Order: sequence, then structure tokens, then C-alpha cells
Amino acid sequence: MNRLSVDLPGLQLKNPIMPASGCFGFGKEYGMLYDLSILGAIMIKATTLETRFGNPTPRVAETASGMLNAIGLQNPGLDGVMKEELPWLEQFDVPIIANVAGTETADYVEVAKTISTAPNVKALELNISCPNVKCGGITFGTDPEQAYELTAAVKAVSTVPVYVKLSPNVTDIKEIAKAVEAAGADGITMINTLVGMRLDRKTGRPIIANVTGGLSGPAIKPVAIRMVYEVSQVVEIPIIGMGGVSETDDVIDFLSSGASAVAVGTANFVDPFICPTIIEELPVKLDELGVEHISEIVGRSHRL
Amino acid sequence: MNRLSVDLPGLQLKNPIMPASGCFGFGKEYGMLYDLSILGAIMIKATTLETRFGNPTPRVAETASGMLNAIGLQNPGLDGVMKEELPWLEQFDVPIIANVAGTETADYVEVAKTISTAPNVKALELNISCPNVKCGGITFGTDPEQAYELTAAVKAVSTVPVYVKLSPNVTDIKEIAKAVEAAGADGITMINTLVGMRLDRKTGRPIIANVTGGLSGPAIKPVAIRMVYEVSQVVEIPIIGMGGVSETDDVIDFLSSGASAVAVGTANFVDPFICPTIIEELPVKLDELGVEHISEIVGRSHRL
Amino acid sequence: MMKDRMIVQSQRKLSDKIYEMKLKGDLVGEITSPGQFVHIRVTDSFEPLLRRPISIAAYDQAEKQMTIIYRAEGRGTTILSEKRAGDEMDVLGPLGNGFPVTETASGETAVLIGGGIGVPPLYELSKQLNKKGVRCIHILGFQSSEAVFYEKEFSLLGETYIATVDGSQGTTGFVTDVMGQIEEEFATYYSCGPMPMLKAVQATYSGKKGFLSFEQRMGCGIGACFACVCETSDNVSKPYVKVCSDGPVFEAGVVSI
Amino acid sequence: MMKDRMIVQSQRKLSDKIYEMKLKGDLVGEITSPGQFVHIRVTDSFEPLLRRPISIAAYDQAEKQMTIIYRAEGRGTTILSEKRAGDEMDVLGPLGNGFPVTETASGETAVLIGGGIGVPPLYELSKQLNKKGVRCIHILGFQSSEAVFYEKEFSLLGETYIATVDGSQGTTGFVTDVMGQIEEEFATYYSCGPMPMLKAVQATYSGKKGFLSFEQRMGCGIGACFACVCETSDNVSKPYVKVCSDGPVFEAGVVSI
Ligand SMILES: Cc1cc2nc3c(=O)[nH]c(=O)nc-3n(C[C@H](O)[C@H](O)[C@H](O)COP(=O)(O)OP(=O)(O)OC[C@H]3O[C@@H](n4cnc5c(N)ncnc54)[C@H](O)[C@@H]3O)c2cc1C
Ligand SMILES: Cc1cc2nc3c(=O)[nH]c(=O)nc-3n(C[C@H](O)[C@H](O)[C@H](O)COP(=O)(O)OP(=O)(O)OC[C@H]3O[C@@H](n4cnc5c(N)ncnc54)[C@H](O)[C@@H]3O)c2cc1C
Ligand SMILES: Cc1cc2nc3c(=O)[nH]c(=O)nc-3n(C[C@H](O)[C@H](O)[C@H](O)COP(=O)(O)O)c2cc1C
Ligand SMILES: Cc1cc2nc3c(=O)[nH]c(=O)nc-3n(C[C@H](O)[C@H](O)[C@H](O)COP(=O)(O)O)c2cc1C
Ligand code: FES
Ligand code: FES
Repeated sequence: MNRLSVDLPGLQLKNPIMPASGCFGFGKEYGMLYDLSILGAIMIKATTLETRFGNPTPRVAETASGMLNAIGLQNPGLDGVMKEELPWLEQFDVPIIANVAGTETADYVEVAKTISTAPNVKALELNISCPNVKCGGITFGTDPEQAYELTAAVKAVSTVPVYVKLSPNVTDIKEIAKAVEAAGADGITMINTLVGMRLDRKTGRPIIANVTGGLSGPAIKPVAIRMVYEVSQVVEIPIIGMGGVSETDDVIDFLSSGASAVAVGTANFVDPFICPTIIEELPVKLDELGVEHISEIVGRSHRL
Repeated sequence: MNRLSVDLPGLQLKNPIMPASGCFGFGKEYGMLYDLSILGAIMIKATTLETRFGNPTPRVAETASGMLNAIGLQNPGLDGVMKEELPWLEQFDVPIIANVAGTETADYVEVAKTISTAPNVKALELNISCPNVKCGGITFGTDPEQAYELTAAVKAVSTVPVYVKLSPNVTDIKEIAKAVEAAGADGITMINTLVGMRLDRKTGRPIIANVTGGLSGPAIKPVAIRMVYEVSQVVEIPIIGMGGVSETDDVIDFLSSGASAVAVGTANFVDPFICPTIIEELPVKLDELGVEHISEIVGRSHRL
Repeated sequence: MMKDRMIVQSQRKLSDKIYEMKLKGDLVGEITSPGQFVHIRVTDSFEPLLRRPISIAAYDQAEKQMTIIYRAEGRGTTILSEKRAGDEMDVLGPLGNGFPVTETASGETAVLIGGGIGVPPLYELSKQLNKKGVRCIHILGFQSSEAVFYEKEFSLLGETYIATVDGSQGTTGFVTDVMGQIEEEFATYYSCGPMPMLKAVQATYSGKKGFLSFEQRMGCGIGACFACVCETSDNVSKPYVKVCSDGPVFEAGVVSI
Repeated sequence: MMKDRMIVQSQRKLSDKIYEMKLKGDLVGEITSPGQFVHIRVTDSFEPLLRRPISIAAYDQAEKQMTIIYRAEGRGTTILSEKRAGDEMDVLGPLGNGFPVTETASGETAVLIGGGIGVPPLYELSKQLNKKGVRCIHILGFQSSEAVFYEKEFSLLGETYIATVDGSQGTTGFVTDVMGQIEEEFATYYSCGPMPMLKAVQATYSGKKGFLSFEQRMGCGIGACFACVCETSDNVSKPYVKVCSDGPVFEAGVVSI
């Protein structure tokens, strides 16, 4: 028996660890460092209908135990991803979760329809929470009705299960979660970044050219854990948790809070081998906790 | 001329630095370490109508560059504050900002009415954003209409200017800010803590007995700066900024983002002398920036 | 109370994960009783953010030197264990109210009961009691023989019984298992250790005059933040006490446990 | 590219805030050209979080040793400056594509123009060009005489002109003020420094074959995060390049500045 295996809609994962969207490109760079087949899955960079150059630089700024980014969904566009990136990833025995972004429902639908047909794309991750694009993105993620509509529209065309990625920048994340579940979402991924800002000490102006950026890294973990804890108690669909995962203990925390699998974002920049390291250490942690299979700790923070 | 003086409704501050509510008690403890008269002001611990014991312990937990707390507004109640705490503080030449909390409008009104008559209370800070009490508190801070009603009710009875303390746990903080301004608030204080959680590594259960707690410290500074930047551009009333201030440069950041004065919370626990240290270092910083008076940098992040 | 930049004089490993560190600085001059603690900032960075409360295990005012003994478990104490002689550290203290040596008269007997990292403050206490002419009996509980420390130091100050949970040294079980075996009369008891142990000790010695040192997670360490409160028993006038500034030592019966 | 735990061999202050550090490790064996950089994790904690990109200033593959020169300005580089010989550090590299030594033939002349902390990678470049028989002229710009470093080292490799903004050493003004004075013919130029300098250099030597090394704030350092992109000029087929993996060195004219 594989002690780390996780079964989710569309996804048979060898282990619950996957790089988070936007922090791993389309795998090529990290593929030079280790064999991508060891990963549970890969969440690829957001794909939009057209090629996007993204925001002006500077696009990143460091903060206390965190970082801000405002990449602006730079990507080669649906065509490029279908013709180059996804076929390249086929050499690995790893399910791909395609992060789908857009500015209006029609783009999302078109990207979802096409990308879900790629043989290695086993699930979609609907990005309704990107804080770094002017229109679209986060507005779908902060209004339960819009989130419902978009999810339903994408579900109608996708040939693979659809996970919806939630924004933490809301008064009540449970409402959004329930709305996307009602619309037919197969799972939830959470959280995307918190909107933040850093100023240049000399000029007093924002460092990020886009003014605001998305805060990620260990700093946001307490907020992410709280939200997974809340949402996992009001929805039936599984959650892939993320936000500040930087070491194996953090994975245990996310699973305990109610996530079924965990994505690693910013930590890849700090330690490019973090995913393989965590995968290696997980069985040791299970031994320490006296647990046979990783699923046993899912939701133990609120289980009776 | 005093290069650090700041004039705000009801408050003539020697300098823009004041301890944040809940992080300085009623001054007695820090008063053993330095002369409280050097401070710009003091925001005292939340006062409720009745004595409150607060939440069970553990009430604090450390997180990456931050901490969670769920004190639960423990305080000696209006009577105790009026009879013991405020008179004790009269020995110092420092304006007091009284943090007013409650569970329903009537309590807020009663506390505000009485406490605003204390001779050294120069302003109220309406706490509509405490995440750690079951009812009241934060619910007033997440709904613009409720925030409006409560502010108007308190304004009607207070004999001193009223500042309203905003919660960051909302989809759009600008709306709440505009609502309290419309209700007659004289100023805004922001931000209170983000709701977060930490689990025990062995049991997987929440460390904080109250389950969730409020996240404060350097980790939340990027969110606070972003929110002050946003709010200061949509309201005319002044802002007292806070969230992660730990060194003099952080004060410059908050002023640049649009705050007129700055409160220091968690950092008092890390360095009990942080307020006097910042007050001493500020003129040196102004020299470095080539600025004569501190007011010149207020809002420079978005000034043309 | 003062904030001092103290200098690390020495660091040595005593047993599994347990370290003894000696520190020098003016702060030592302000210590008034055994059982007070210091609040240590282990790094100048903001991660880990909070100070760590650690008891003063021994002090020498002439030399301006004090000893702390701690378990390197989490992030903060691990960083502490990496300090070397000569390093400087930001220490706030002495904090709180320690064990009252005055409550036992010369010629009387005191029982000192410690568990794990609750053992250290009893060392200075025993030294002071001994100096005063009090006879001390020590009962020290640990997980296993690998965790035991300062057995010899305590033995020099009085009879010393060890209990280990796994039975690898001394009595198998808890300190209370040893307590039951002691038949001598004593005037007072003093105890420091985890909450369940304090509870058991207080119950076993109910009716006796005793003093217990408590632990709570702390924020400020000086009484301002209300992080470290404990409810008091019904027969006490205040509804709560703060471990950091009212304690950490309370007379048995004061804190509701 | 590899992640190596390199050992600090030496650390020394060169001038105001500027430090030279020597590091040893297997990573050195993979360096292929001057102008490549390493991505350094200055602490094992998560604060500061991100790695810092620093150019390789010199390397010796036989000794597995490399030199970096950096300015201790912000939080990360200040921590770097506190390392002592014997300390270990997590270093990712070598990263990126450096200066093409092959673009200048033996017997030809190259002009190397550096500004501030852009000077270090030119040192290894000059060593390699010299070894090949290329004549090197160095133009190095600094804020003031206190900031000048490696003047002697460069002088040993060729004519070396210094410009300082405040005129306290060499020519008063910018590197471009020196460039105007050089009348000799040269085959290529190589430059590293702040963006305004690179812009001025490219404009002054327009039409000449040149190579510029760029800086951008980075996330991953290996091409995955799209933090460090630059727009390209209209005459290039790709709309953007990544400084970390396509650069940091680009032929003049490629990047839109
Ligand atoms: C008055 C007092 C005296 C103490 N004396 C000693 C002593 O002499 N020797 C010793 O080894 N330990 C002592 N402790 C316990 C010690 O403070 C904790 O073990 C230590 O803070 C844990 O820090 P960490 O970095 O290892 O753990 P982390 O897990 O990194 O700590 C995270 C946070 O939780 C707090 N925390 C975790 N465990 C405890 C605990 N048991 N008590 C209080 N706060 C905790 C930390 O202070 C920190 O804020 C004492 C505690 C108190 C309250
Ligand atoms: C390819 C490359 C090579 C470099 N080579 C050198 C060198 O040889 N010597 C040297 O002194 N400096 C070099 N730099 C600049 C150096 O990376 C920054 O000075 C350094 O990262 C600042 O870190 P800090 O901790 O001092 O500042 P902080 O203000 O603490 O930095 C905060 C964040 O901003 C980033 N940052 C700040 N300034 C810069 C900058 N100028 N360029 C890129 N990122 C920045 C940091 O990496 C960090 O993520 C190089 C930069 C690049 C991109
Ligand atoms: C540089 C960067 C780029 C990102 N790009 C995307 C993206 O394209 N799509 C998306 O859904 N999330 C994106 N994210 C958010 C991450 O997937 C993740 O939700 C977030 O960073 C929190 O996890 P972390 O703290 O582990 O980084 C990006 C994050 C970073 C740091
Ligand atoms: C232990 C603790 C207690 C607090 N109690 C209160 C309170 O009683 N009333 C209130 O308005 N805010 C309270 N706060 C919030 C702070 O005033 C401040 O808004 C917040 O901590 C952010 O600032 P900081 O990051 O500087 O701590 C408390 C914060 C802490 C850490
Ligand atoms: S730790 Fe702040 S009151 Fe005790
Ligand atoms: S730093 Fe990530 S792509 Fe260049």
C-alpha cells in the first residue's frame, strides 16, 4: 500500500504534494533539477486565451516572511500551452492541473473547453482569484453569484473535473465556497494571495510597478489554515490547500485543517528541491504521528 | 518648531507614535520602564460595560513573523477603567484614546457616553473589528450599514471626537471607511488583526483555545499598508495606521501610504522600549529623507 | 526589571535536548528571589518574533552571572542552543515573583518537586533554603534516564529522588509515586512542572503549605497583554491572576487547576 | 546548475559597505562563463525569505573556489556580511548566461565598463580576456572615492579609469564622461551596472558590438516565475526575455531600455 496516495476527482495522486500555479512555470526549469514524475501533480501557470506579457517590472518584492508578486498572468496563451508546454510534460508520469484564467466568462469557457481535452490534463483549476489583473480574475472570486455563474459555465464545457481557486480577500470565504460547490465544482483549491503592498523607503512609492501585489509565503499560513478549517466544514467537495507551505510540518497542518492535498508555491523559490524533500519526509512524519495512511490525519483539527 | 507634531481631531500629538490598543494595557507596566509623557498618545485596552474575563488560555500563538491572539477583550469594565485606570494615567502629559467595545449598540453607546467625559480621554476608538468575541465586535465592522448605524449612535453621545477602528477581514475596506465617514466619524484607525489559526503539531488541534485568533505583527504589514493606501484616497478624515510596525522605517511607510499617525502593537512585546526608540530615531530619518516636518511625507505614495 | 544585552559565558549540553547556559549582565543585580524568570529575544530578526520565557536556575550577584537550563525543542530554543560564548543577547528581566524562601524556617524541612524543564528554578531555591538551614528533599521527574540532568547538583543539597516515566532510572512513574513513599514530616513544599503534575502534587499534599510555579504562553511577559491569565479558585477575591507578573509562583490553592 | 552547501573561506571589507567573500564548493565546477551569477540563501530561517542574486566575480575551478563582491545594504546582504570563515551557505548556481569571451579575438581591444556593484563580474571577464590575448580597458564608476574597490586588481589587467560622481577620485562624473575621452579603436564593449548607466553606455557606443548585463528583482532565479522579464526591442523576435535564465547578459540592442 502506498501510504501517501490520495484519490480526488480526476486525480489519482501518488502523494498529496504538488507545486502551486505560477510558482513552477510549465515545469521545464524544475525538470532540470529533478524527475517531475515523483510529484503528486503539477499545477501549471495560468493559461489565458491570448498570449499575455503581464505587468511591468518590478513584479516582486520581499516582505516579512513573505513576498508580493504582480506577474499579471504572463503566459504563452492557449495555443502555445496546447502545442508546446503540455506535450513536453507528457514525458512525465504526473497528472497536470491546468490553471485557467481570463477577463470574462467567454474566455474562461473557451480556454477550459480546449485545455481539458489535452491528454495529461486531469483537472482544471479555475482561477477566479488573481489579484493582479485589472478586470476579471478576482472580481469573480469575491461575489458568490458571479463565482456560481462562472463555475457553472466552465463545468458545462470541461471534460475533466473542475476545481475552483478561492481568493482570501473576502469577508466570508465560506459563502463563495458554497456557491461554487452548488454550481458543480468538483473541488476547491485555496488560498490565492492576499492583496498587499510595499513602499520604497527613499521615494515612498510602491515598489511593485502594478502598485499592489499578491502576498504569499509563510506570513499568510495562519490565514490559509483558518480558511481551510472553515471551508472544509461547510462543503462536501475536497480541498487542495496552500499558502505558505515551506516544510513537511506545514503539510501536516494543512491536512489536519481539512485539506486532502497540498500545493507548494513560494517555497520553490526558497528551496527548489522543497517538493521532493517533503515527499521524502512525509512517511517519517507519519511514523512519528503513529499514522499508517496520510488520509487519517485529514480534518483531524475539527473531527470529533 | 516641533518637527514631529501632529494635529488631529481632538488630539494634539507631540509626535505620531502611540501604543495600539490591547498591547499596552492601561499603561502601568510600560510606565515602569519609561516616562509615558513622551508618547504621542496612548490607546488603552478595550473597555466594555461590564468586567470581562475574556477567553480561556492559551490565548496567544506565534506564527511566521507574527502572532495570533484571542484575549477576548479582558478588561475591568467601564467602572474600573473610570475609577482606577484613567485617573492613574492623569499623572502623565499624554492624551488617551479610549478603545470602546461591546456586543450591541446599547453597550457601545453607554461606554462611549461615560468614558468620553474622563478629563484625559481626548478621543474614542470605536472597536468594530475585534475578531475574538462571539457576537458584536467584528460583525459591526464587516457590514457598511451596521458600521454606519453604530458610528452615528456613538457620535450622538460622545463629547470627544470618534475614530473608528476597521477590520481587514473584508472584501472592500473602502466601503466600510466611507460608511463611517458618512456617519460622522472624525477619523479612522486601521488595521485590526486578520483572522488566523495555528494547529498543534502533535494533536492537529487549534493551539488557541478560542480556535481562531487575530494575526498581528510584521507578517500583516503589507496588507495594512495596502489598505491605508486605498482608504486614504477615498476619505477626507485622517487615519491612524497600524499593523506590523516594528522599526522606524515602518513608521515612514505608514505615513507615506497615507496615515497621519501610527500605532505600535505587537512590537511592544518584542521590544518594550520600541516606542521611545522610534520617537528618538524619527528626526534622524527625517534628516536622511531631507524633510523638515513629518507631515510632509504623509501620503507621498500617491501624491502627484 | 530591565532590558539588558547579556553576554553568553558558556553553553553546554546536559542531556537529551537539555542545555545549560551562563549569562552575564547587570540584570542579575535585580534578581530578588529564586523562581523569577527572564524573557529572552533569541534573534535580532523578527522571526521567530516573540521572546521566550525561561526560569533563572541559579545566580551569583557578585559575579553578575546567572544560569538558565532549557530544552531545545521549537524554533526559538533551537536558536538559543546555537549561541556560543561571547554572543550577546537581549534579555528582559528579572520578571515575576519567585518562590518565598521566607515561608520555611531554619531547621524545618521542605520538599521540592520538579518535572522536566520545571526542575531548573528549584536548584537556586534549594541553594537558598540550604543556606538558611532548611533541610531539602528533592523529587525530580523526567521522561527517561536520557532526560535527567543536575542529579548530582541536587544531591549535594539534600536527598534526591528521581522518577522516570519509562522506569529507566529511579522510581518508575511520576513524582507523585515518590511523594507517596516519603514518610517524613515537612513544613512546606515547592513545585514547578507541567500543569497535570502541579495538579497531582497539590492534590497529594492537600492541606499542606505549598507554592507552585505555573507556565502559560506569553506575549509581553510583564503584565500588559493579558495572554497568560489563570482563573483563581472560588475562595480568592480576584477573578484571575497573570502568570507573568502576579506569578509565576502562587501559593497552593490560589490558581484553579 | 546545482544547489550546493558552500563553505565560506574568507570575508573581508573592501570599501564603504562593500565586502569580498570567497566560497568553496562543487558548484564552482559548473561555471561556464564570467558574468554568471549565484542565488544565495543567506539564512536557514524564512526571514528574509528570498534568495539574493550575486554575480560571480572570480573563480578557480582547480581550487573549487569562487569570489563574490557585494554591497551590504538591505537585510539579506547585511546578514551575508556577518558570515565568518567556516560557515556554510545554501547556494544555487551557476545561473544564467554570462559574457561571451569568444566575441573578442586575440589581439583586439575590449572596453569594460562597470558601475558600482556592477563592477565585480567584469573582473573575471577581464582575466579571461587577458588570458586570451585581448587588450582590456576598464572604466569603473563609483559614487565617491570611499566606494572604490579592486582598482589595483583591474590595473594589473589593463588601463583602468575611475570616475566618481562627487569627483573625489579620477574623473568627476559618470563612466560616460570617461568613455568620451577614449580615442582608441576597440572591437567590443562589455558593461554591467545600473539601468541608467547601461542605457547611456549603449547610446554612447551605438553601432558598436557590445554586451550588457542586466539586473531585475527576482523570485526563482531559474526562469520559472516570470518575475524578471524585460521587454525586447522591436527588432527581436521574442517579445520578452528573462534576466535570470536568458540573461543576465544580452547583446546590446536586444533589451528595450
Ligand atoms: C515562567 C516560565 C518559565 C519557564 N522556564 C523554563 C525553563 O527554565 N526551561 C525551559 O526549558 N523552559 C521553560 N519554560 C518553557 C519555555 O518558555 C518554552 O519551552 C519555550 O518558550 C518554547 O519555545 P520554543 O522556541 O522551543 O518553541 P515554539 O514551539 O517555537 O514556541 C512557539 C511559541 O509558543 C510558546 N511556548 C511554547 N511552549 C511553551 C511553554 N511550555 N510555556 C510557555 N510558552 C510556550 C513560545 O514561547 C513561543 O511564543 C518556561 C515557561 C514559563 C512561562
Ligand atoms: C544578476 C544579478 C547580479 C547581481 N550581482 C551583484 C553583485 O555581484 N554584487 C552586489 O552587491 N549586488 C549584485 N546584485 C544586486 C543584488 O542582488 C541586490 O543588491 C541584493 O539582492 C539586495 O539585497 P538586500 O538584502 O541588500 O536588500 P533588500 O532591500 O533586503 O532586498 C529586498 C528584495 O529586493 C531584491 N533586490 C533589492 N535590490 C535589488 C537589485 N538591485 N537587484 C535585484 N534584486 C534586488 C532582493 O533580492 C530581495 O528580494 C545583482 C543582481 C542581479 C539581478
Ligand atoms: C510568483 C507567483 C505567481 C503566481 N501565479 C499564479 C497563477 O498564475 N495562477 C494562480 O492561480 N495562482 C498564482 N499564484 C498563487 C499561488 O499559486 C498560491 O496560491 C499562493 O502563492 C499561495 O501559496 P504559497 O504561499 O505557497 O506561495 C502565484 C504566486 C506567486 C508567488
Ligand atoms: C494581544 C493583543 C491584544 C489586542 N487587543 C485589542 C483590543 O483590545 N482592542 C483593539 O481594538 N485592538 C486590539 N488588538 C489589535 C491591535 O491594537 C492592532 O490593531 C493589531 O495588533 C495590529 O497591529 P500590530 O501588528 O502592530 O500588533 C490587540 C492586539 C494584540 C496583539
Ligand atoms: S504575558 Fe502579557 S500579561 Fe502576561
Ligand atoms: S526570477 Fe523567476 S523567472 Fe527570472
